[in-house]
Amino acid sequence: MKKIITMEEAVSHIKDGMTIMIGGFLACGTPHKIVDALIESGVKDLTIIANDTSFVDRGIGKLVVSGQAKRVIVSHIGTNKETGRLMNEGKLEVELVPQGTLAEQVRSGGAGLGGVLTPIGVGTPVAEGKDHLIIDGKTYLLEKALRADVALIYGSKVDEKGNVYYNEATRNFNPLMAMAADAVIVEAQEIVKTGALDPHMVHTPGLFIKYVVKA
Amino acid sequence: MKKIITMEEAVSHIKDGMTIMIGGFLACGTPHKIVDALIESGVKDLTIIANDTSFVDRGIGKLVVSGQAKRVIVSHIGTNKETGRLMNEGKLEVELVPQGTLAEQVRSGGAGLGGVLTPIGVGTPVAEGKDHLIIDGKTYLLEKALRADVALIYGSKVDEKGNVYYNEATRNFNPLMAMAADAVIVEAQEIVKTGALDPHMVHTPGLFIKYVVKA
Amino acid sequence: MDVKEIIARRVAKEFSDGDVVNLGIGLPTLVPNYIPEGVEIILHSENGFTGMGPAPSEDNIDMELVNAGGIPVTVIPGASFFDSAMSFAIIRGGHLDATVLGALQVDEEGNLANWMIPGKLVPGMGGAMDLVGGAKKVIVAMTHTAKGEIKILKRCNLPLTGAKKVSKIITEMGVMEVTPKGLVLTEYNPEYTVEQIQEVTDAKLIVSDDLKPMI
Amino acid sequence: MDVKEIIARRVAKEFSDGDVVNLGIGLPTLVPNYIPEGVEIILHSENGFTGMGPAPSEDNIDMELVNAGGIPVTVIPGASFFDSAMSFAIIRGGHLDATVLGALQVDEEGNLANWMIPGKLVPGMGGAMDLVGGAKKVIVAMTHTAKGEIKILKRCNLPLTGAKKVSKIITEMGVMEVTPKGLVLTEYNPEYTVEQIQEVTDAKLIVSDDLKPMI
Repeated sequence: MKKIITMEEAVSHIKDGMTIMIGGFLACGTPHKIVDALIESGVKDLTIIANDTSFVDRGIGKLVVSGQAKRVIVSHIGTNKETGRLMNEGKLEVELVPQGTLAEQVRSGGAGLGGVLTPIGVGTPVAEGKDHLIIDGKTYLLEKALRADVALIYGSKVDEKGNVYYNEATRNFNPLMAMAADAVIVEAQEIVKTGALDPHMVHTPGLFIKYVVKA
Repeated sequence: MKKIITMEEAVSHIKDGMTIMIGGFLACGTPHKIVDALIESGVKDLTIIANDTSFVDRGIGKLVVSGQAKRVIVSHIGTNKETGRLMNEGKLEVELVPQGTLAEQVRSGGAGLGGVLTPIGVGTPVAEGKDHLIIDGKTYLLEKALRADVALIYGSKVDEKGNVYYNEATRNFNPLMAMAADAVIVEAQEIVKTGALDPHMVHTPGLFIKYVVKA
Repeated sequence: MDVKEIIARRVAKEFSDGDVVNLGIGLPTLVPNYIPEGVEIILHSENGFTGMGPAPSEDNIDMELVNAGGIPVTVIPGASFFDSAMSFAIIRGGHLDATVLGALQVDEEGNLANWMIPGKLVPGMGGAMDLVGGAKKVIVAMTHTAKGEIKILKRCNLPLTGAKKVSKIITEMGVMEVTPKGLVLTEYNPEYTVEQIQEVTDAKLIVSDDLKPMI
Repeated sequence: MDVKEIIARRVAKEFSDGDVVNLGIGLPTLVPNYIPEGVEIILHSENGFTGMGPAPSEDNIDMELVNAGGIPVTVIPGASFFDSAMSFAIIRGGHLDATVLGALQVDEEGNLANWMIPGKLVPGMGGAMDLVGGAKKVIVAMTHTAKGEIKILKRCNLPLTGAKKVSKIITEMGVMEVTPKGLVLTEYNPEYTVEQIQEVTDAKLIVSDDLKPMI
């Protein structure tokens, strides 16, 4: 099972209208090279699930600026003024989700769960229109699981089997998104031989990864 | 904040009638020394949440044999014939839960979630008496979050701040239980200096751990 | 060839290169011995790792590296260790290509019973409900009858492990696919006639137009 | 002392040795500079680590080790890295002793608004709803007014970040505790009279019998 592919092939898997997840937190731990290639490719009408829309000139933010996203599901857009502008002009749908809820929704999508029961957001605009469940006297929102057609993640060290190790704060949403898409592509800062990673330091088992592309 | 305590003090935190979680999978990754000390202490009427009841002469199984458990919530009792016998005699309540559901219930208890929405168990005796939710046309059981008064876990290397590293297959339920109890006591195979563990290899952050006791 | 070998050999042909597979305890653990050359499967052990390898030599036994039956094993290069939540996220999230399990009973609807005999034997479901509910392909591998008692039924009468989840049944007598029409016999062991197989099968066997010998 | 220093100094007295604390962006990040000797707090950064240390020297900047505001930081011995699901399990599971956040508005019921001004500014909630909902102690640290505009109200009129969750409000003018009776002024800055503080506060301040100077 050869998983290592070219950037050209990687990008060919993302098609107009797809829902994609992209790892990273304010551009830290984002697969920057794949994002750049997506901009080059011109793929459009994307729904992007990510922590945030980064900055106008970095990472996911570039896909907002280029107009390739029709919808974003994120926890934060404050660092990218273009996201707010396009939203106000009706050119971009923005769904804002509390960060921990977003993390659990993605994890649920990957773990075969129907959704998340969380008290976070009760009594705020986040709760509007959502099912409320009372369990043992406490109120919870039902936040549905999220999945994507493709997840684009970043790994610091990736072996030939797709096992991923994340350095420092680059981990964030990457291991969660790696579980929650029909196809997962990891941009590897470094590709190492199978066996080079200590099995205790594998943060994402290779079985989740379909393709590996060198950064 | 000194976390390292004696076995005597560790055991003093477990009182009659408490609900306790104990890590391990068929005795692999169980805090054996704490279990032995509990048997010595004679604490009784325990509700034990664990993966299984192990063997008659090892780990959690010993607490069943000694009659100190009044109830167990586990996924498997087949390797300990005393569990079945005491259950049939009405001396032990046994609640059997699918292993993945149990893992998620414990995780939910630790993560502030109200419960788990899982399709596992639908159409089987596990589903009896439980709420069924239909989400986007698919049926899920609502399995409530689990918490304990005390969690007893096993760690291979533990630093003075309580950061835990688990060797090989000893990890299992330990990191989940470390999140889901009012007090968490880790039995450390080895206690190391703060800073001796690579922060990427910490499987349970020290903030979850209240006490560390040397195995 | 003994009966177990016949079954294990045939099961081993079910996999494609790169498949991620969980093998139940007992007979299914023999399968890796017969995987054809050029096919590499990744073994998942639900107590917390991928990349399970063969049993260790006697002087290399490590009781912290055991399979879900508590038997010492090894790991191969490219392995990864994880906790029970991740292990069951793999199982329940649809990331296992196949699972191979034994059964007490299986029926023509694809229902499976293998976790309890009321009033007699209650080992618990362990991870079986998760495996049956989550794996893409559920293969039942077992002797066709149990000491003469019929196990392949029209409807299971023991409590179910999973409803309508079995894909294929492989015994020493033949291979049966679960289809919307019922059980289709696609391969048979030439030591038996189709009539002889039907005789020890309660479910009506639909003989495939393309019936082949299984050996 | 400038206003920010007054506030940060006073917030720094809120913690006990060993407390796990998450500091919001902006003013709260100044707090660690004023932690009293003998008290060690563990800083949690919601993008995925504990043990956050001070900013690095200019030649040690590592863009894979940034805080939740994207600013380069360091980690101290005893740190641990994790993914966003674990990070928010820490926050939402009640494992944070305190969080310190800024506010657009806060009110006498302990309601907090800090994530949007409809039709004007919609940065998103990021992790703020999780922090407010999950931390054991929610401390609002902010200037008493914003360019003359009153921020401490009877009732917030902006969309809420969390309902009835604030424990304490610390400004350059004083310290207010949220109680079932309303806001109790427990400390004041001797540069102001109680009347002057009330004048720029919409909520009615209940003056503690034990009112003390805050500096």
